[in-house]
Amino acid sequence: MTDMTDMAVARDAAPTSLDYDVLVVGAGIGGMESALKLGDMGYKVLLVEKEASVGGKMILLSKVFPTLDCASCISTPKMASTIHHANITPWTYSQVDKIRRAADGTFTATVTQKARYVDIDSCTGCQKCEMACTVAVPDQFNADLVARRAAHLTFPQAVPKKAVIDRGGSSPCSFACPAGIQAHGYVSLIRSGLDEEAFRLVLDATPLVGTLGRACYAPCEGECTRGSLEGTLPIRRLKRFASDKHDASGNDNGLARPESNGKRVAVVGSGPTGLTAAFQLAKLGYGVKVFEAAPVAGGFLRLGIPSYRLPEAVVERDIENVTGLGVEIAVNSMVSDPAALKADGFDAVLVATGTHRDSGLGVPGEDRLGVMGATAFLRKIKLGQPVDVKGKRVVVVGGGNVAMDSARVARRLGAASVTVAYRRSREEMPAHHVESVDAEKEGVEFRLLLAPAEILGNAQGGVAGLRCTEMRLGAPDASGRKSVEPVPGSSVTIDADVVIAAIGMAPDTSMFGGRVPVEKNGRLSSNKATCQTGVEHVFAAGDAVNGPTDITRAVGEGRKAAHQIDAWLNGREFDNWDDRLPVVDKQAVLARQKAFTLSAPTPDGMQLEPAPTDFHEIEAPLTEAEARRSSGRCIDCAVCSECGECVAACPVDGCIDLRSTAKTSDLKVGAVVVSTGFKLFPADLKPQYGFGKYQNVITAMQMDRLLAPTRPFNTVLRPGDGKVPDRIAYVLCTGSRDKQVDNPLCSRFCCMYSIKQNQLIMGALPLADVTVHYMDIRAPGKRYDEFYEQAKAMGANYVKGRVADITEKPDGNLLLKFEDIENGGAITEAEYDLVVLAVGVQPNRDAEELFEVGELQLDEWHYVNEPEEDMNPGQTNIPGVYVAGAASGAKDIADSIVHAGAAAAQVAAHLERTRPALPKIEMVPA
Amino acid sequence: MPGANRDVREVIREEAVWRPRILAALSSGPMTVPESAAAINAPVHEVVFWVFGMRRYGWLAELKESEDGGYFRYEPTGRVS
Amino acid sequence: MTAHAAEPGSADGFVPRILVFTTNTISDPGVDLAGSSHMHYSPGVNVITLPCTSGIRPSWIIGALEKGFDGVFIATDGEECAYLHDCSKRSNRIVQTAQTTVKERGIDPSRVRVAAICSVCAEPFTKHMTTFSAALRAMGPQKAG
Amino acid sequence: MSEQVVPVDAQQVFPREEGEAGAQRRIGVYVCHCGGNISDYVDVERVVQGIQDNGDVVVAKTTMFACSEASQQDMEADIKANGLDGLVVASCSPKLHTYTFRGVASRAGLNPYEYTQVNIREQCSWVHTDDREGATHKATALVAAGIGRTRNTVPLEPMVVDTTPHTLVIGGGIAGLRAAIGLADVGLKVTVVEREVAVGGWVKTLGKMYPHGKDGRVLIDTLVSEVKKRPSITVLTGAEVVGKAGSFGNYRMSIRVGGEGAGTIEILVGSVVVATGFDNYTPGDGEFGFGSEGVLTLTQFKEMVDAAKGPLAWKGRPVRSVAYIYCVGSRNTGGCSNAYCSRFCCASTVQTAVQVSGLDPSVRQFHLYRDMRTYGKFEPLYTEARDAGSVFLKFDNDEPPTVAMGANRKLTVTVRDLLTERTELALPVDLVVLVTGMIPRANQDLVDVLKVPKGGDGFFNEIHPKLRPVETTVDGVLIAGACQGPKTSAEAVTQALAAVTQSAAILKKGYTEMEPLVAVVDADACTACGDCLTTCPYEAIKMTEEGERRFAVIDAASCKGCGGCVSYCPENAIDLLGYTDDEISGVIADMIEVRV
Repeated sequence: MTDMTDMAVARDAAPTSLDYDVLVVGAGIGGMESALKLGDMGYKVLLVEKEASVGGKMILLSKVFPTLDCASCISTPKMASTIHHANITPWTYSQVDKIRRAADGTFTATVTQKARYVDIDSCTGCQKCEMACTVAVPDQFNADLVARRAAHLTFPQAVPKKAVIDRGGSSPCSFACPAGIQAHGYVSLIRSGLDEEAFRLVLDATPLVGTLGRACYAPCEGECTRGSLEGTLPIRRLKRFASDKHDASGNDNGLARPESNGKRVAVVGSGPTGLTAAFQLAKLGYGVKVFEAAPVAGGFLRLGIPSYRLPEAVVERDIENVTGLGVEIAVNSMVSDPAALKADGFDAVLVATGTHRDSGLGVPGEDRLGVMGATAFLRKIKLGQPVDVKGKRVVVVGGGNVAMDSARVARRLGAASVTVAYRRSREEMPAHHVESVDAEKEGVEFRLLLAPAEILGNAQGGVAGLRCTEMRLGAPDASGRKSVEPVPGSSVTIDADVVIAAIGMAPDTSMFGGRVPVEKNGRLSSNKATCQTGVEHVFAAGDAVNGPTDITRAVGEGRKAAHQIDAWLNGREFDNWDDRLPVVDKQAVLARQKAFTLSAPTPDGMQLEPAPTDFHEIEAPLTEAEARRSSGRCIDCAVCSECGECVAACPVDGCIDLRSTAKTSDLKVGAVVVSTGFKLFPADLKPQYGFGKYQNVITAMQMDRLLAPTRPFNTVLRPGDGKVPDRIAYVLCTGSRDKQVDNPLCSRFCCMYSIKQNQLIMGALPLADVTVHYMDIRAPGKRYDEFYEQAKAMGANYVKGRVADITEKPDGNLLLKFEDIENGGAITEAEYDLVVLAVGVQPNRDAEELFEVGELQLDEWHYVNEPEEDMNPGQTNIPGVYVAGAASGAKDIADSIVHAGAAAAQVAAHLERTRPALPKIEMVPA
Repeated sequence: MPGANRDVREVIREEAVWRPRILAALSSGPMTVPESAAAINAPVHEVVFWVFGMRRYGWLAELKESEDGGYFRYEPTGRVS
Repeated sequence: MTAHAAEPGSADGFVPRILVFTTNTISDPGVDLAGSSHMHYSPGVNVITLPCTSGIRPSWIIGALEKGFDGVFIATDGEECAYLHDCSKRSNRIVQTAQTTVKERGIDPSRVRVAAICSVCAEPFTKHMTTFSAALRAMGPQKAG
Repeated sequence: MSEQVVPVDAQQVFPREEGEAGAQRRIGVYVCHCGGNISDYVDVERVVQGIQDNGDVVVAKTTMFACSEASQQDMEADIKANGLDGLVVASCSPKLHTYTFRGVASRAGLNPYEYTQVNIREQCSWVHTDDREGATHKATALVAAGIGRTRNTVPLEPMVVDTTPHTLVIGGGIAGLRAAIGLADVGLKVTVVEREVAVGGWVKTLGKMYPHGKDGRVLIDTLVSEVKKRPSITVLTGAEVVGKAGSFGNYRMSIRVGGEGAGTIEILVGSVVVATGFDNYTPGDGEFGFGSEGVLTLTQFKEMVDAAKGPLAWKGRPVRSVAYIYCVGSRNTGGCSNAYCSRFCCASTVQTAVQVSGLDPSVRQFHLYRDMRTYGKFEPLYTEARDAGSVFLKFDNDEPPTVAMGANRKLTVTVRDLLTERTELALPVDLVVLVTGMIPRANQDLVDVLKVPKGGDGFFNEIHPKLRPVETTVDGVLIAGACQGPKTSAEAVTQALAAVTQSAAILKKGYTEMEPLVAVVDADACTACGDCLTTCPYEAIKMTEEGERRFAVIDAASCKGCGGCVSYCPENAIDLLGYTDDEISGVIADMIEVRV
């Protein structure tokens, strides 16, 4: 024994201010006991528990040996005392990241209180969120025997009885969406048949639900974790499904006109940015008027995207979501001085005029008849104005989406041929891959590595052809894109009657005449984060600021602009509108499952003809069955899908806040109790017993759950088919006393809990036969052996000898091959309905992670070492750090509690040695 | 019952997808788990997860005293969404 | 979270009033769990919570029946009682005393029942209430006074 | 009134002026919607209408969330503005918000025990979702009953008992010594009383101990030197506890100090740690050959092995073979009456066998056992013994081994081995070691003084192995070590430290606070019949005299507040505060008042 009077810390070095006298890590039965006793002594205790409830493993048990007390009845009063103790600060759903020992012998602990997304003060524990939640995951507190929801109460007797939402971060699909739409959310709603709710979830972000369901390039699908399996979910089409379903239902969109807040905002431009901003501002009560220079509202959606991809009616329907809130849209209304709108009563102005000016080719002959810009070309078609390409040879210059749209429109208009000339190779083409492939399927020809050099003319002043320079690929540039360089002296001519230049778009700011600041590149100048321009009430956003992007980005810009305008008008600081959680690690998501079942991806639904002649929509909607099946493939990457059903179901406003964040603090403590408990042996490490393979081979923890009154099934049923088992076998020492699995130790309590379960089963299922295959029955505690004799007297059958292996019969019954040592030792076979593996204990290696590598000494079996177990149980190698309960080795509940009591005595002695003057102990208030 | 075992997480996740089918099957009368599995043509051990997930969240309930050859029968409670 | 169909009320609208004694740490949480699991029993059931059912005065049971409760149910802690190892015995003694007295006063002693209800006994409690309620309905109202 | 009894101060319990008794109360009632969890199934407005004209109700409101900050502030303001003297909140289970609303009351200057929680969620709205009318009636009845109860509440204050920061440790074995050091280290004074002339107990007699190979004699020496370093520890050897008076927190213990001219001293302590240890089972004459030459108990054999410097010898003859017979005196083996398992002996025996093999690897060792209970981290010892050549044979308790002394003075052990097809084996051996277990120490005098209950096995009984593993039904009297049941030395030390913790938990602050919800005797009604005296396992009830009058009195500090005594009083003179006859009878009457 080391000298107990003089520890490494001298009395003089007594620390002055501690946040807590003791940090107790883990609120299982050991941690609670230590905390309670130290609290009773008057020490201030911080109790940190990683789960959302205190109680550890004991609260999950049915009854406890040898008294057959109800585990819940013994645990819950202790749990309540712990939570309400005046000297204990319980931090549930929190983790200790690191503990560092200071020179003065105190410790600094870094503790993270994880976000539970539920306000612990206002949650009433009513579980409405849980009932509403659309994500089902295995319930670890029911040993994976049944589902729970992402929003859930840890278990019925949780203390504190507060919900928690299981969130790993943002799902990759949702995180990928520049518009901030909860893709995972609507997918999980559709999976649950909540199609209208799915529509409304998207509508919460943008009015353009039907539009995005068709014309979005779906960055979500590019990030879908299923993409690395058999292929992405058709996330965009699921959105269209919800939108179509809504339209067909005749439901209103659920948005009531809000009460006016008395302020007005003008939006210049009715494209996706302007419409989304107008919609969001109108929902906040602003009076919004949208000014649109064109004769129709919708901007590029209405003037740029061909109808076979996005029918006009869909856009118009989406615009009704905006006008339905009272937003006025004035078409044919060019605004030349946005700032001046203030005089008309607008408190703020958003300029979102997009990019409607084509970039020129900059080659000779560009002014010939038959040469046109792509945007102008598409706009004419959309406005029903005549464009003469029928029977003509059309060359489209460029490789972007607009080029593809132009080429495919030209095909539909009856062009004799349509050729896309692009200066790089197919790989570099900026158009969405599907677009170029589909264009090709529709008979568009691609001529690659050709750069326009001159437009050749004919006698009538029209176009005769496009002369190009051949290009070759060079080294990749900084962005990784291969550079191109002309092949000197090369020249290729493509015959053409019409040349459409689709090489870029830029904002048209001519009408502002310099009254809105413009960057050198012609784009509007505004702060990228706040959207504010140099004129404080004028904001600018979208493609007019950023250059051409795509719809989702434009929608995101609209949301951002609305958020910041609202902030500015209310005198708030500008903040980041997008406060999504970090994206989850896809590899970690994939690693959660041992295997994935691959199912054929949903067909893309494209109905392409080699020579299309009209503008009917080319993509078929998902059928109901396809929608359910494909949404069912979602793997709930972030667990919570952010579908919002819990928020809607929660009776307390603001109680569920999906935007809350974790909080990390550094705390100074005088001593530490490590009560991190143990882990159960993973039964699949004994493959010969078939756990995980045979449904009716379960672990003893699962049996304890089946026996508990809060059980997952309506009684003890076998999980393979829900049958009441008649013949039940126990395999003791699963993972214990077994060098094969590197655990030579006895796990101490498996014999006893098995005997307990034997008795409970014989009580619950009077007809059932119970047979226990054992090595030695270890019942070495007070009243334990008597308990064993009692089980034998009740009729449980104990057979000495190892079980060699287990095989499954077609009816789910199991054949056990075992030694029957006491009857001659022959290998015998017996058939059972259900086999229970009495799994043993493994060390919880979390304990060592609390400290610097190697700092906390472990024993040879990786339990926390007690170097002086004989004289100083609970003491570790680090002065001031103590261990309580099964973290130092397998212990049953009674032994854990006594051990935790001993650890508390050690802690108190340490604190007394190192801190002579304790502060006055306050009276415990009633 | 023997056959490919899918990951528990995957099976449990699909509860919502199978729920309408199970409810439809039970609309013609209470069934045991194996009967439900046959009715919706799904593996019985997977149906166990869905039936008990649905029971937990109030879609289904067992008929009292309905144990028949070791199996209970389950019926819809009327929860619709 | 299982929904249980409530027993139908009898045609004459007689809903037996049952007084239940529970204990703070064991049987009352069990009764609460029936609620948070959304199980159903008769609204005639009213609960009074005590530290331990061995603290019940027989006069409370007798008084309740005489004043108009149709039945009294004592939900004891059974073996889990944290105060008294012989809690069950004591509670049973109280029940027997009460039963003897009510019998003398012409009240059916089976209007007093006792059972162990632990902190997770939501289902057993619900069953007890349902069967007790049915039994009391069959007996008819216990006339006040 | 005898001085050790701490009664609840009458002023504390009944502070209202005489004139006010039965006067109007001013009660505030809040009925919670719980955001629909209640109001969807209970018409909360009607509940309020139903009770607002109830005589003493001054404020009656519904609230969306009673537990919300805003609602709490509202209640506080109402209490102050209206001078409320009672608060009723009808919302969820009291398990969730009792502390919340007690806090509201306290902050507003209202005694927290004047607050009543009515559960209309878990026990009303949620179980009657199918019957709004019934649920509303019931909720009204429950709230009315809550008001009725509040009408009879009295302000209570937590009881404070000053405690003496001094612990008496009975027994100077390893548990008692370690407890003494632990107690001193947390700042308590300690007196150790040891019956023998020297401290150290059984461990002092042991050499190498499993599993760490520590020498028992060294452990005890270390502890003794640590004790000597601590001036706050007094050790009395050759002394015995002969009397106990007073109650928890303040016991007066009488100790007879030994030797010639023995006298009795008295010390005042706050708690007592009983660490009186165990005795070794002594086999009966002829039990497994006991009494024959060469048949030893494990204790005797262990002593011999510990002393050995080389190969073992018995009576001058080398020991070439040993048979160990396990469970002698335990698990009813061979017909002994002890049903329990002695826990320590399997590991101790295999460790001894390993020691023997270390002295002489060629010794043949046979272990005749029932179940090898080298639990937990002791399992490798068993493996080590087998690796060192020990042979294990399992016998059936129905057919225990027999030991016979042959004509050649040679011992033969006969056993039917279950591990080898029940073969009957006759093993000629030099020594037979009877692996004897622990038995409770005979100390009836002490038991009579302390009144600590014993279990069926004769060891002291804890109140509850999980909730209160070192406490006994005698408040402040704790148990540690093998007096509670067989255990290893390290386990005894662990339990000793747990007892230190429990002792410090009640003594360290110098006072202890208790819920005031305790039983009280109405002295005027008490006829001193004595029926209640035996009903309290905590011995809180005593008879006292005041002048001519005799009556029972309940020590508030010892009372656990269960009410177990209430029903035994033929005069109905005992009431449990918080659950008085007035309160509960009132509640019952009020409940029935509202017709369904």
